[in-house]
Amino acid sequence: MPPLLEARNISKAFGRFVAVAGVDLVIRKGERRALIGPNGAGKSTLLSILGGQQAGGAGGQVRFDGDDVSGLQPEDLARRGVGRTFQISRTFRKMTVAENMLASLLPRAGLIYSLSTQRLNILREQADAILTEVGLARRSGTIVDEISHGDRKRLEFGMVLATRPRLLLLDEPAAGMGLQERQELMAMMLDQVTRNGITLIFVEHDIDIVFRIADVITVMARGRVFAEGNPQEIASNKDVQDIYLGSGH
Amino acid sequence: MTAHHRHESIIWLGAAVAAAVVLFAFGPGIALLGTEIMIMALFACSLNLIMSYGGMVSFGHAAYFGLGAYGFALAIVRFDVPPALALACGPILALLAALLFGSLCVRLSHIYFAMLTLACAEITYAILFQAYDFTGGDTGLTRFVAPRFGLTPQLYGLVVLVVLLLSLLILRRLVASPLGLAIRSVGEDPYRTAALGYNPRRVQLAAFVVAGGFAGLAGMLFSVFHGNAFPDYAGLAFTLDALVMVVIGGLHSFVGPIYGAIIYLLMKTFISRYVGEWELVVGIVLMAVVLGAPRGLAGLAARLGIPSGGRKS
Amino acid sequence: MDRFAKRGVSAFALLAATVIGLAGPASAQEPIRIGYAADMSGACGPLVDGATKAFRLGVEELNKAGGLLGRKIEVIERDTKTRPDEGAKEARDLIVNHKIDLLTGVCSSAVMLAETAVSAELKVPFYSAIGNTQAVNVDKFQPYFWQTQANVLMEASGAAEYVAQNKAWKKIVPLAFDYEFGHTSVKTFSEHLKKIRPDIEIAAPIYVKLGESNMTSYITAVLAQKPDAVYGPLFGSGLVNFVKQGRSFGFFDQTNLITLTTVDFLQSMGKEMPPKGVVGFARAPFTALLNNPKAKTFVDAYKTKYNIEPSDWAVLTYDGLMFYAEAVKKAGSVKADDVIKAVTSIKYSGLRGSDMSVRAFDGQMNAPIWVGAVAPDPAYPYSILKDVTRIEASKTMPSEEQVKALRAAAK
Amino acid sequence: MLAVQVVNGLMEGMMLFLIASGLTLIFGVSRIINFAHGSLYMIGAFLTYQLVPMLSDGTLVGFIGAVLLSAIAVAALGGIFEILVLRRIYGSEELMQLIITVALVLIIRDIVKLIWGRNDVLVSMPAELSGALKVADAYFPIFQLAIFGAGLMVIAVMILVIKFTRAGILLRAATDDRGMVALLGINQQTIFTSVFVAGSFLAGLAGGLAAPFGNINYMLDTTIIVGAFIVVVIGGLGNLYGALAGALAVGVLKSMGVLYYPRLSMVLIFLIMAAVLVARSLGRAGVTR
Repeated sequence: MPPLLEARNISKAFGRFVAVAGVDLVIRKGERRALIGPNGAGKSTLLSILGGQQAGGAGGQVRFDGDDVSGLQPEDLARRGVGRTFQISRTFRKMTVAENMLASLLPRAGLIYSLSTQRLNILREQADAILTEVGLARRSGTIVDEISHGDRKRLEFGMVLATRPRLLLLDEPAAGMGLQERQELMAMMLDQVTRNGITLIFVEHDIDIVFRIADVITVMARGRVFAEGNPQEIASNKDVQDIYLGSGH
Repeated sequence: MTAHHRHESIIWLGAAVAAAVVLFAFGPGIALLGTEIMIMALFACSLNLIMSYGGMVSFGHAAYFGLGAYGFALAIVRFDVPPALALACGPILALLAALLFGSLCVRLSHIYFAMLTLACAEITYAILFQAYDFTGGDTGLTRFVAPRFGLTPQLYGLVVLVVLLLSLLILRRLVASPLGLAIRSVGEDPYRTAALGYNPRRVQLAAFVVAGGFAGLAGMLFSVFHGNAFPDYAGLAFTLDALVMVVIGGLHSFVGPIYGAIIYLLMKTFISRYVGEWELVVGIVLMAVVLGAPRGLAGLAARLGIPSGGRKS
Repeated sequence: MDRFAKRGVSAFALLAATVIGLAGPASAQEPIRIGYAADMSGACGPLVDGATKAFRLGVEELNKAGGLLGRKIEVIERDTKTRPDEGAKEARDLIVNHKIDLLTGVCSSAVMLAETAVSAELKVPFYSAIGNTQAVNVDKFQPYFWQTQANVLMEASGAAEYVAQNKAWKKIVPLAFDYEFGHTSVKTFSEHLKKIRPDIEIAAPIYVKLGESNMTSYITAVLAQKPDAVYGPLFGSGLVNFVKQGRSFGFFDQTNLITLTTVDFLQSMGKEMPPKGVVGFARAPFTALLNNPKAKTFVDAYKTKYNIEPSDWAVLTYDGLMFYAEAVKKAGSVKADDVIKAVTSIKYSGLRGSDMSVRAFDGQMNAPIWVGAVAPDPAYPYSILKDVTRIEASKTMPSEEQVKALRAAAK
Repeated sequence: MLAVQVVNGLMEGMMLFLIASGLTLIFGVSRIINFAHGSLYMIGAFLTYQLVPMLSDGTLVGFIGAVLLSAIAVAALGGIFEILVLRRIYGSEELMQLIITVALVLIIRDIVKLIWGRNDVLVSMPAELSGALKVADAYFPIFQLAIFGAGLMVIAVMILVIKFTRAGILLRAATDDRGMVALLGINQQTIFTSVFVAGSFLAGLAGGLAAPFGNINYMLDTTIIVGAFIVVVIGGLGNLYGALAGALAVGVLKSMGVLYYPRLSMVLIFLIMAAVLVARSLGRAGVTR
């Protein structure tokens, strides 16, 4: 079976600063891949290249599900099934939680340019269903600005779920939360990923989470792949311990 | 229909009846002023669609107002189109121009977007100003049609009121529709919408074109109102007027621009009659609004419990 | 607040009148109402300033002398903000709400055209004393309109008459603001000059962006053509910039500028005016009028009241008002049709001389213009027009046939 | 002929840059789009008009003294405005900041009208700077050359400040990343105020320096602000060198345009800006936020 995602020799520079320098990344269907590494290692930039947000000016080739998708816009990638969340969660903060969900459902329903309020109402059921899945049903009428940080993370995850992604790029899904909340959130996310058969690439600093969830871990440093392997291999890698695991935490 | 909707409909109906009463009860002078306010309110509402919902601040919205006026006037003067048909030419011309300029502008954002809309408007203005043989140049087009088609001020006011209400109805439905939701989403975070599978530029363009069309409708009504067309109608002064109305009335509110149009035009009209320094007064009011009531009059009204058709739908 | 109350009352009164359907003739005690809708703020603001002062002075004098036809004159001032829509709006409001008998005050061509359309629609007399587009006489003429100063056609022809007399000048470059006034002025000047001096070379005109404040690239472009004179119908701020910046390029040592030099401009320039090289044409320079006792009286009164000599705009405005007063006296009424009939039949002696009259077919008064060299004068802290030639309207006014031809061409 | 126009265009460009420099500086740091920059420029011109006769009319010393005093006064005004008004709205929407500076434009214009009237006023050219250098047939006005020199001096001073002083380092930090300044433990508020004062100083300086070159009236604000904005946008908001390049390019293109197609000058500057913006948008993929 061909890999779902095959990225070759990916590079990206901002002025003189090289953020990503010739990274290869091959992801099997159904895999859960973690990207770890110190700050400035190029993890988020790599996610943004894969998600299309930083595709402009990036070098290398990306194949998704067999097609060359290098340089495609985020919306094209999203339509092909690449969904992502951001380090600082991006939601529509002046709208209600339910509206956020509805807005996320529009592209798949083909209703972005529709004027029919009725058809929007039909989507409400779906929106409610996803909100229940991500544990936000009781928040549905609240303006996003007024919900908690953790709830916003849940919402953003739900919004991406609404696009029915095949590949999910999560950028620090559990950052900035207390231990219990973090565990609950990750359990919920993992459950959804498993049930929907979604392939996962995630950036995370919490090593416990990384080792619990990931099938394969890619360690990045200074824009390059430093090491790659299953959790046991990475855990026993002396260099990784020295450079990242030792100093980072 | 929910209770909230019914409540809102009653308020709209009440406001419409009140407007009609004002038009007819106080003589032609008030009817004329009222009509101007309604036309400018429509213009400001069209700007509000892209500003409050689409997240785009335009410095060139008057281009479409001006083209609405010229589309109508030129159809009659240069192409001998029957007036009834010419009425449609204004908004259509504005719509087409918005499509053309908009497709360039939505590629940019923030101040760069604003400056490109300004450039497009100034180019429009210059063409209207310089092409004497076709547009009449800076001295404009006058006396090609009887002002208000000869209707009494009251009657024409009523016509404008009906057009305004229909337009608001359409805009209200648009805002509540899937496209409206898309426009609001893109307005808040185009990045996010793109990652969800939207083409944010195309959504912005849709909003821009609709706004341009309604601005053109307002411009056409204005041209009929005065029976003339001048390049100034596409100039920066009109854009600034509309921006000020939206801000005074209240950003992020559906009806804000209407409040804004009423207050701003009453100020501009009456203060300038008694005080030479009317701009000073407008400046102070503007500053007070931004500092003291950043949600404008609609925000104040909402605090007092008057529904302002805010963003919840 | 009192005035607001009054407005409300008058609005109701108006409504009543409309309902009953008879807006009866004003009683003898009713004042004559004049709507003065002028470009007080915006681009024309500086020019209108002096005009408004003169207008107030004129009305004050008329009222002191008992008003007109035994009725006081009441002026309602409005600011058009130099915007045509505001002009139309204020004109309409003045007529509908305040039942004015006369509308005047405008300066900008665009605002004037907007106001004249309202005057035509609502049949209220309207005259222009300072703005001077010819369009109001030609294709946009309407029977309730007249203007009391030389229109742009006359002014440009007059300048051409003067230029033609200077046999030393062989090459002229026209330069004007890029709008209707500039284009018409250049076109008329060029055509008139070619007719009387076929030997003079007139270069392709250079048009300057309206409102441009940096004239340097235009100045160098003009100088590169080495003209004997530049015909530059600029005025106000634009002219100030041109002359100041031109001086630093040695413009006035190399060539001459023929331009509209109104007194307010000369006052602004003060000692900064080049001592030679400027030929000015003007619509009513008070310095050339002081032999006329009426003008002398006005200039003194104006100076006493405002502590400055009146600009051309002030003289024109005052003279325009007095002409109207004369017409009303002749008509014995302020009704539109009576006034118009009187306007087009009386001979008027005012600040600018005697035998002034308005033609019925285009509403144009046979106003002269004055042309002379601009030079310092010990009597004033600023330069004035010297060796002034008064160019009579008979030499510059287009004939009825010409006006008809222009009207046909404009269709 | 062509050479004369190019030189002339450069001179005009430098004047534009003088106006634009303060605008782009303020934007770079505070992200404030200051519409009132033209009004501050206008006040600088009027104050110079007021001060020149008090100091020494028609002399270079009097002129320079008046310009510097005016610039300082305008800087103080800018500081007061920043502290009393702008400070309250840094957090709010872009549009609100813009509108408040528009409000300031309206207020200043009418106050200027009340103080100095409606007619044009003039500042006499200092004797040392009047006249022109004659090269072959062409005149190069000394005043313009002096302004060009002043422009170069302003650039030099700005570069020195930015490169070598602590204030400059903070400024660069603030322009690149607002959070960084906070990290450095510097009061961001102080930086914003200082930058607004500096920008206002530049506006007042430009207004004063240009005063003898043309008319001064209450409409000067709008006359210059649009052009200044365009120059700043062409150069890239907040980019000082970009503004310089943009200003000189606009100056030269305009004086060239006068030679070949003067009627274009009404839209030329907008066409240049539109071309630059469209080109920029085409050169960049993806959503531009």
